Parts: sequence; C-alpha cells; structure tokens
Amino acid sequence: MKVSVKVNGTQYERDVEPRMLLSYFLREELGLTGTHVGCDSSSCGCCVVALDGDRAVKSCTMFAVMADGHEITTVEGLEQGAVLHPLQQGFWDQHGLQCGYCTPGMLMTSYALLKHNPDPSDTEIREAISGNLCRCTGYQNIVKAIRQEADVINAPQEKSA
Amino acid sequence: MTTTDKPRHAIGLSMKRKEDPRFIRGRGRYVDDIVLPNMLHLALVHSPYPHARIKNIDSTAALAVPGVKAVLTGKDLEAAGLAWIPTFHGYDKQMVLAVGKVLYQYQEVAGVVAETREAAHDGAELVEVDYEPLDPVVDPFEARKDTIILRDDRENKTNHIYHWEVGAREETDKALAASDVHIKERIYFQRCHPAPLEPCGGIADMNPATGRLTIYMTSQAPHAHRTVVSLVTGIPEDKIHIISPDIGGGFGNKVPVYPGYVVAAVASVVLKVPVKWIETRTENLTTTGFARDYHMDVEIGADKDGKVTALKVGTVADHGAFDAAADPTKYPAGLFGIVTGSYDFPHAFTELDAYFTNKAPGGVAYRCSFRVTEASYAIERGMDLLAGRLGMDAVELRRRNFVGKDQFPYRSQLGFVYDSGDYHATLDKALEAIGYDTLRKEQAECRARGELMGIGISTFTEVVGAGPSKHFDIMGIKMFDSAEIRIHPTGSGIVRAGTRHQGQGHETTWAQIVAEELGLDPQNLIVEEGDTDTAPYGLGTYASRSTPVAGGALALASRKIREKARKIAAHVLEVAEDDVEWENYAFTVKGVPGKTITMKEVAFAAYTNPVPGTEPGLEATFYYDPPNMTFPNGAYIAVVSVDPETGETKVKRFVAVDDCGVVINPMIVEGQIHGGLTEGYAIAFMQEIRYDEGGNHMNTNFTEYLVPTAVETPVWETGSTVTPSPHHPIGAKGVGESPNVGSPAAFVNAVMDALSPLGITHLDMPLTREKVWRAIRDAKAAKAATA
Amino acid sequence: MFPASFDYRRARSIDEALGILSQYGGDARILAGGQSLIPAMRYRLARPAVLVDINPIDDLSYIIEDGDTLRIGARTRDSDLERWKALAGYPLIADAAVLVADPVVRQMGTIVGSLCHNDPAGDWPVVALTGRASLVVRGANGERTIPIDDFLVDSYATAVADGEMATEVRFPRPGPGSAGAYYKMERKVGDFATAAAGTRVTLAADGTIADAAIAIGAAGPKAMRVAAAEALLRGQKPSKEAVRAAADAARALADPTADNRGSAEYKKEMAAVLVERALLKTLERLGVGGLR
Amino acid sequence: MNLHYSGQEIVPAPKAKVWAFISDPASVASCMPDVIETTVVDATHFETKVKIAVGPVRGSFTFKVALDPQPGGDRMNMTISGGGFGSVVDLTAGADIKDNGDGSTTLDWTGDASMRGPVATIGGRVLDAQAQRVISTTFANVKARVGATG
Repeated sequence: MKVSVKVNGTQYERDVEPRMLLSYFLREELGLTGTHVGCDSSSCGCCVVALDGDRAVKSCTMFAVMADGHEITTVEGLEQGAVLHPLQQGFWDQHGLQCGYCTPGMLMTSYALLKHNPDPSDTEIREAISGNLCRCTGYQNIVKAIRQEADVINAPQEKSA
Repeated sequence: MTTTDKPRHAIGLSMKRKEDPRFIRGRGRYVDDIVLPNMLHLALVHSPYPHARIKNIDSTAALAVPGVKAVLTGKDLEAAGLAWIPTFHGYDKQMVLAVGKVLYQYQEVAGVVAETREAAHDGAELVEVDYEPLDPVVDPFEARKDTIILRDDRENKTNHIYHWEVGAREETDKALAASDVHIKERIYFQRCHPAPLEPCGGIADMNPATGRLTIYMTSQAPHAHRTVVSLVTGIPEDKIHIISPDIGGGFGNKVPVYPGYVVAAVASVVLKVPVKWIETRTENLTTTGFARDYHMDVEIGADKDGKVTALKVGTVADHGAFDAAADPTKYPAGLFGIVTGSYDFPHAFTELDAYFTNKAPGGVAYRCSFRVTEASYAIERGMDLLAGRLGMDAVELRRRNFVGKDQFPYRSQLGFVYDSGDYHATLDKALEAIGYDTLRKEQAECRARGELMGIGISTFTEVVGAGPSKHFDIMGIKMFDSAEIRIHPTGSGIVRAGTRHQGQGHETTWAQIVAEELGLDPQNLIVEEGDTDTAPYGLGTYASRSTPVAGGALALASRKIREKARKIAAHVLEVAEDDVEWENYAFTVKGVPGKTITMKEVAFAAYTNPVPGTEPGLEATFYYDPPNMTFPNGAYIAVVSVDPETGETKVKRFVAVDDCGVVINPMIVEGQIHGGLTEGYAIAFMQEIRYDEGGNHMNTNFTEYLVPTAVETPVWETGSTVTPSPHHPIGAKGVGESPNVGSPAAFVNAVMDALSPLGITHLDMPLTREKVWRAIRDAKAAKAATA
Repeated sequence: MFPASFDYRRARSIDEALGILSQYGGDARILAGGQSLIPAMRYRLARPAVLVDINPIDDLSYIIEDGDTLRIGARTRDSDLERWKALAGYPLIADAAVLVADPVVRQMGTIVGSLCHNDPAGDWPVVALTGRASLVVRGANGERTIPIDDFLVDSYATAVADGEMATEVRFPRPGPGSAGAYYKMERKVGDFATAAAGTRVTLAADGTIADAAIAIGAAGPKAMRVAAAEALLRGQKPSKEAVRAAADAARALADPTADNRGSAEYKKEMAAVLVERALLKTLERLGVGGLR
Repeated sequence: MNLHYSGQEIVPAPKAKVWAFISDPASVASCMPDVIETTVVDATHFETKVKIAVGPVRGSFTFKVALDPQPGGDRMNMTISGGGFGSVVDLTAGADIKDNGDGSTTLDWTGDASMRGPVATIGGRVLDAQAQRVISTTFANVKARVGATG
C-alpha cells in the first residue's frame, strides 16, 4: 500500500503493509529511531509525534497508511539548524530526563501542548503530559522544563515575571 | 578524606548532563535502534497454562508462514545443551525453552525466527502446543506443604528452596518474652515489577568468518553476562563481545539473562545471520524479573519507655518457578540483615525460607540494594505498630532507639558495620521542613471534624555498594569494580568503567570525579561504558553499587595518575619530587610562590618530555575492592488525606531528607530522588503483580500494571544532610535507591496514621481504594456493633 | 505486538465508505480514531478482514449548534470537542471531555467511534444516555436516527447493522434551568472507569425537579439509565434525602463484574457514591447548594 | 478469571426425550451457536469450532466437549475446553433435568468459565459476554430443537 507523507519537512513515498504501525514506519522505513515504542496498549506515550503540526498522537496507535497526505514532526525535527528547540534546551537545563527513553514522546507532547496553550499552569502541564509515562524523573523536572520554554514564549508580553 | 566545605573544582557542582544532547535530539542508541544487515527477528511462544506437561509441539503451520525461517523448541536447545541455564547466583538452573513441562503462565515454549517482526509473530501464533494441564500452586504457604512437587527435575523432591538465618535466636526469643510491650504482624511486601519503559531485548550476531559472537543487549552488567555466556555455551570468552548500548531504564529488571537472549544467540549460530529479539510489554511484565514477594512476620519487643529490647523477623519468600533471585551468591536473602534499620537493638534475629510456586521466576532488586527495601519496609512499619501499641509519638519512639552519631562505626546485631550517619539531625531537618508540630495540631482539628488525615514517618538506613570481595561474589566473581583512565597529550581524556548506567548520569558524574581528582575540565573527559571489548571488567550497575564501588575505582585510578604526574611535574619544573605539592588543582613547588604547572601541561609533557627511564604516557587502571559497604540513610515524611467514601488517598505533602554522603552532582541526586520516590509511591498505592487462584497473571500490560502519571504523582520536597563515608575515597555513599527503599513505609505509615482513629493498624500494599474503603467500612461496622 | 494482516480501504466520502461496507459486509470494520480498535488488533483480539478508514472524510469533522441540537460528526476528535469554545454550555459533556482516556489518545479518538465501540466501561455511552443523545446512522437504504437507549445494544454491540455506519451524534441543548455533571473514578489517568456516573437535572420555576436523567457505567454489560432514580426525583424539591435515594437506586441497579479495578461490591458502592456526587454538582451548578 | 452463569429452560417435551437428546453429541453440537464445523469423536465426545464475534473481537475458538451423563438420568455434566487468540477457555456446565409431570421438562443449568492467557486480562470483559451467550444459547436451542421435534 502506497504512503506519501511529509516528515520533518521532507516528503517520503513508501510502499508498506497496511498493518505497519506509524511508529515502525518512522523507525524502520525512515530510520528516525528517536520515536520509541514502550508498550502495546497505547499507554506509555514513548511513540508520540506531532501530526499536522499541533496534534500530539501515539504513533503506535496509528497505521502508517493513515498518515498518507499528512505532515509528521518527530523529535528529530525539533532542532532548527544547529539550534536546539527551546523545549529541548529546557529539558537539558532542568534535568528533565534520565534514561532518555520517554523524552522524545514527552518533547512532542509538550510541543503540541504549547501550540494550543502557550502559558499553561503547572497543573495544566501535568494534565497535558498525563498520556506519557516516565519511570525515572517523577515528572517534577519535566514540568520545570516545559515551564522554562513557556516562560521563553511569554517573556515579551509579560509585564512582570 | 574529602569533605564538602572547601570550594570544589568539579565535585558538588550541578553540572548539566553530558549524555543529554543526544537524548533530547532523539539520537540515543537503544538496542532496538540497531539494524544489522540480513537481520532476522525472533518472537517467542508462551504457555497459557501455569503448570502443564507438554505433550507435543507442532511447528508445521508456523513454518508455512511466508518469511518464517525457523522454529526452535526446548528439544532443539537440549541438543545444543542449552535447554537449561544457571540462575543468577548459580544455586539453581532455569529453562530457556520449556522441556517436559511448563512451570508458570507465559513461560517460553518456542521461538519463531522470521524476516520481519510481523511474520515472526504470525508464526508464533500458529505454533500448536498440546498441553496436559496440571494443578498449579500459587501460594507459597501451600507450596510449603509439598503436596504437589513443582520441580521434578531436582533431586530434592520438595518445593522448599532454602532456609537462611542470622542473629541470636534464643536470646532474641528470651528478650521478646520478657518485654513489657510486644507487637507481631504479618507484613506482605507484594510482588511487583520494575517495568522499565524500554523493554528487554538483544541482537545476537555470530560472525561465521571470525567465529565471534557479538551480543547487543539491554544489560546492566555486560561483563558478568559475557562470562556467563561463555560458561554456558562453552564459547571461549574472547570470542564473545557484549555491547550494552543506551538503556531505557533498568531498575534491576535488566540484570538477569533471559531466554530471549539465549534463543536469539542459538538462532544466530544456527542461521549464521544476526537475530533480534525485542520483548513486548506483556512479555516484560509476565516473564522477566519481578521484585519483592516477601511475607514477613515482624515481632518487636520494648520496655514501657519505648526502648526496643528485641526484633525478630521470619520471612516466607515466593521465588516462583526457579530460584532466579538476583542476590550475591553467599547472600541468598540479599542484605535483608539490614532489617534492624537505623536502630540500636540489643537483640535481633531473622530467618527466611524460600519456596517454588507456579509463578514467573525473579526476585531482582527493583531500584534497591539486594532485599533492602523489604527489610526497611518491615522495620519502619514495625516501629509504627510499636508506637501505636505504646501510645507514643512515632518520632519520639524512633529518637529513643536511633544509633547515636557517636556510636559509628556501629556494628549491628545482624553483623553489618554501619559507616557513618547522624540520624537525629537528619530527622530533625525533615521535621522542621514539614512543620511537624503544626501538622499534628492541624491533624487534631481534622479529626475533630471527622476527617481522615495522616502523617507518616520513615527513617531508614540502606546498605549498598556490594561489595567487599571477602563476602561478595556472583558465581565466584568478586564484586569489585574498575576504572581505566587515559589522559591525552592535550589534557583531555577518556574514562572507562565496568559499570553500565541506565539513566543515572555516569557520563557526567564519572567525569566530575576524575576532573576533581586531576584538576581537568570534565567537559573534556569522555566516559565510556558497556562495551566488553574496551571497558575494564566490572560487575555492573545495580543495587546502588556504581558510586560506592566504581566511584572509588575512578578516584583511585585518578590518584595513580596524579602520582605519576607529580614525577613528571618535578622533572619539568626541575625540582625534587618531594618539593612538588598538589594544591588548588595544580602542582606547585614548596616555598616557591608562582612556580606551578597544571595537569594539562603535565599531560603534554607526559608525551613530549617524559621522565627519562620511565614509562611515557599518562594513564591508569584501578580495580577497587571496597573495604566495607556504605550506609545511605534518610528521614521521609508523608502527609495524606483519605476519602472515607471511596478509600482514595491523596498525598498532600512529602518531604525527603537524604544523607548519601558527599554529593557529586546535586542536580542529578535530586533527580534520582524524585524518580525513586515516584516508584515508591507507585508501589505503595498501585503496583502489584497478582496471580489468581488458577495461576493466571492478572497484570499483563500497562492498563493493568499501573505506572503513575504526572497527575497522580505528588510534588516532592527534598533536602539533605552530609555525613561522608569515612572509608570511601571521596566520601560518597550512593543514592539512586534510597527513595524507593525509604518511601513505601512513609506512605503506608501515613495512611495507617489517618485510619488509626478507627482502630485500623495495618493494611498491606498496594493501598488500593477498595482495600482502604473496605477496612474503613468494616471498622465502622465493628464499632457500631460494640457500641 | 503486531496486528494480523488486513485489507485497508480509504474512504473519502460517506458514500464511498458505504460502498466499501456493502461490498464486504460483516468482515469490514470502520476505522475512525482507532484508539480502541488498534490496540485490540495489536493483541490480535480484533482481526478484521477489512478496515474502512473514514479519517479522510473531512465532511465528518464538525461541531454544530443547530437550533436546540448539538451535532457532532463521526470524525470529530475528542480533543476538538475538548477545545470547542462553546463547550461550557454543555457541562455534562465538558466534564467528560477531559476524562476520556488520556490527553494524547483524545487527539485521535472520536466520540462517535467510542459510542460504536460501546465498551461497558467507556465514558461516552454514559454521557450519551444522560444527555438523551441520538445517533444518525447511514446505510445503502438511507439514513435513520436511533435514540441512544436503542443504539447501545450490548457489550461492544450497537444497533448499527452490517453495511451501515454512524455519521453523527446529536445532543439536545440543555434548556434554561438545566445542568448536568459527569463523574468518573479511575485508578490513574488513562484507566478504564472503576465506576462512572452522569446526571442531568432541569428545575421548574418553583424549584422542583422537572426532569432528571441519570446513567451509570462500568456497572454492567453496558452503560445503563437509572430509570428508578430519574422517576423518584421528578417533581421533588432537591434534598439530601432525594439525592441519597437516587444513589440507592443506582446501587440497586448496578451489576458490575469484578476485575483489577475492584470487586462487584465495591463498584456497586462507587456507582452510588458517584451518582450522589454528580447530582450534588449538578444541583450546585443550578444554584442549589448546601445539600452536602 | 473465573465467571459463573446459570439459567433455566422449560422444554415442552418429556424427560426421556430430553435426556436422549442431550446425551447425543451430534444433537448437542447442533445447538451450539455460530458453529463453523463439528466432529463427533465418540458417544460422549465431540470437537467443534465456533465463530467468536463480539465487538472488536473476531475469530474462532476450537472447543473439545465431553458429555458426562450422571447415573439416574437426572443430571448431565459437560466439560468444554478450548481456545483461540493464544488463550484458553475452560467451561464446565451442568444441567439438572426435572420432569414437570405435565409433559414438559425443566433444565436448570449452571456454567463456570475460566479463562487463561491474554483473553483473560485484555479481552475478559468481551469474552465474558461471549461465554454467557454460548452457554445460554446452547440450552435455549436445546429447548427449541427438542420442542420442535416433539
């Protein structure tokens, strides 16, 4: 089955089995192994990518053929040139990762979150990432990391921090 | 010995992690990211029965699936002499693929190798296994009766695996009998699972040209695994190359060798191409190393003033179908002897009996030192039960029994020599942070309003850093660890260790230790672990042993280099070696201010201007055999409220004050504590691997085995005290596991404190809503009946 | 794990979808958000011969207030609903919109798909029953509108016949003096409900209860209306006692199966507790407080 | 997971006839719902493949059925074991047969199902409904068939 999908700005054409999950399509057809797989029940969120810019989806709960004609952004697409995306910077600065396995999914979920809600409260952040599991960090520094990026976005129009 | 007061060059700094840039870019390299030419995929077939004879296995249909290359069964492995492999400590053996009968649900019975993952699973589904079901034994207390013998492969026809004991039984019994007050409770630490987000997996690549077997695997202990593979297969150890790439969390789950690795290796040898095996989440939860599963009878006696007179703990351990517990060979119950905790008890005795059941094998240390979490939970729960019996504040009771700071080094009744600590100070700091006295007032007001609010204390002591070779080995291999450091001419360098991090940040902290010792820039010290061809031999990363053991090796290898550097410095400065001093991270000449040379300059000289008649270059290797274990400790306080209508517990606050000795990187230490507390929270309230009476595994995926999300996870408040380990080269003790060891008791003690007005004294974990709701309902009914 | 093989057909219009369905009959299944279907396929519990992907049908993605009716299309994502500006006017739906599965699953999951899946522990069936919703179902021989009570047939079974597809769910807009609430007990975000309750109340000018709707989930083979509670509330003045009685009726009706979430006994009790809490919340939204 | 079911059917036929019917593998097999194929092994055993189709769960289960007529002809026990989806379902069903004296016969039946493997934990809620349906439909069909041939 033919699939034509734009991933991180590049158009790809592949012929795959309909049952191929988007996560494995990205990992094995396109070699984008930043997207991880941690469960079979759509629970862990290690596989989250952005669909059409602002929709965080679990790529292991979507068939590659469903992405036909759509745009996908993966963790590999966050960095612009040699410059880290502010979210990546935030995760690094705030120690928002340990083993790194959940990190790409966490990054993509928060990437989509901030497009819809550029100034989330800590509670809203915790709710937004509650479809992504992390076993290492206890989430506290992940919340800080997302907060850091949100503060960057909001810095200009904020009167007082 | 290093102390924390003077300004430091690298140690003690919250340096950002050096490994992060690849992870945040999605450029980590986990085992499933690795693709080799002509690689095939392995899928395993599992038994739906917990106990059954295998009458026949028919692979015909599976082999007919397009893309399927081979089906392996226990019979095939028998031919290769690999149907069984030794368990972790070598006391027992375990099946790779079932031969004769299956002993637990989901046990591996066959392996299907195919061109794609999908085809492998298509084939696995079509392997027809004809079973003759047998009655399962799921309760260790049933197993103890030996009415059904599970392991007919063993000489001793009994389900009893071993008895272990330490301490003075008679004196302890006498003291208990003579005590004014006395509590006894059966406390169950439920079977749970580390469930790292990255499942286990490996790629076996037997190269027919070189005759060399390379195994990429999710291994917390690659060197030990190389030796095991060699011993098991007979392949010379030089022909085995283990590469442990980035690991997506381990928490003890990635210490043992699992059938998938072995079947993949056999398949690669047979088919002469690389074979990849990647676990599904269900396989991870149902077949790989579980943790805990200890039924502990805790007995404490005390005088009426609350001074404990004796402690006795008798444990029944459920080891599942094979004795695959991950414990040092001479310590079948791990370091459970730490069960006297932070307290100075005049008498103590503990014994343990382990049994086979029709459950998955394991008994790994789920983010804890060997069996220390079970022990810590038992004593911290026990102290609260005693406080309740005495009508004494839980804090006061602990203060009266703490080992005093002037008692260190302290030899416990069960044989450990505690290195250092100041338990009173650590507890006081936690009490201050949480505002203990105000909280108790607040609680009184809540109770007046009929609300259920609880405050729970846990003042634990861990024993980590296995360990001194006179005591600790795994199948004879002593539990030292190692470091190799090479300083390049320009003052940068490479650091290798026998450990393997899974998120702990060794690439950063190891560089900090070496940089501190040598006055070099940690940014220019690359750290490499996990490749058995390049790293020095070590026992790996688990049981909080990396910093206590490998950390020591790193410091001492650095000091070896510093000694050589001093000679070079003297040569370059043209002074006598005795006149050269190491001061402010550079070499200076006694009494000649300003005459200094940096380590960077020395490094250059080591290659360009070596000391005549001496070995050029600047590198060192050190194998560190620690003189003792280290004893991290802490004081944790949880505040909870319980909804009597639903049984739901809300954690209002949690303060953790940890003493892990000298801190190498405060940011990383805090991160470790956040993570461990979160796992402790999960264990206390939601995690359990449960089997129904028919031996069915009831928690086979992440919708049934719960990992808390950011919404349920409490906000953690952390603090620290520092009592350096006197025997550790940099005074560090290790921290990764303290929060998981110490926190379950704090949560449970808090909930029990909340329920105490109803007369409820103990409930086993996990404290599910229904369990708590039921206890409240029954207690109220009982009250009503007596009223 | 990996799904068994299947044929995949992409539909760009409802007619195209119906065409494919009529071609394959019972062997074909509609693929909407796929958030329940795809995991079931990964475990190979679900193994449809043909999937008809309706995701390309943009015409099915809408939320329209049409007079007194709220119309939601079959490809409208839960997250679209969650972010819909006018959702506050539908408190019952608004409560549920943030409790369905987890926030990422809601980016793909659809309310109509969830109703067609009809999981006994699902959220939307309870909300639809409480909100007196109806579904628009299309087939070769035209369109029919099915009241939710008739739509939810049995566990995982609905009134949608082979060759048909549900295209829209309709909710009557809550009138003046009307409000609702939805409560779900879950062990953690993303879990199936241990118990769930939806309530809706319309107050008459004199402050009595003119109409009440109550439904519970995870309490039997399918979501159920607590008709007895609805009946006993009608015409009454809101009171502690009336709320208790409604909760008791829910307890009496509930017939849950035990699982890791709890015993039947516990789930029955929680059905009552959640009905009570949802009713109190509903009444508070109508300005009737002080009943706790 | 273990599940329990029970029900009652009043069959408009004399007890002897009902007994004869439910003692015959072929007859009983003919009463199971959604049967794809059946093989009668001997006087008390048959194997049958039934279609499973509940919501998302589609596939077939193969069952081995053993009839165990109790002496006295007042009770018929049945053990049904089989599986699909890498899982196992064991059913033990039993029916007490009472002569109502009015030419009709009462079947009081109970069934206990135990499931193993993925189905139990993942599809449990789905298969529960299905097992119930298999048992109740089977006895309902017994009523219909025996009645019809009356």
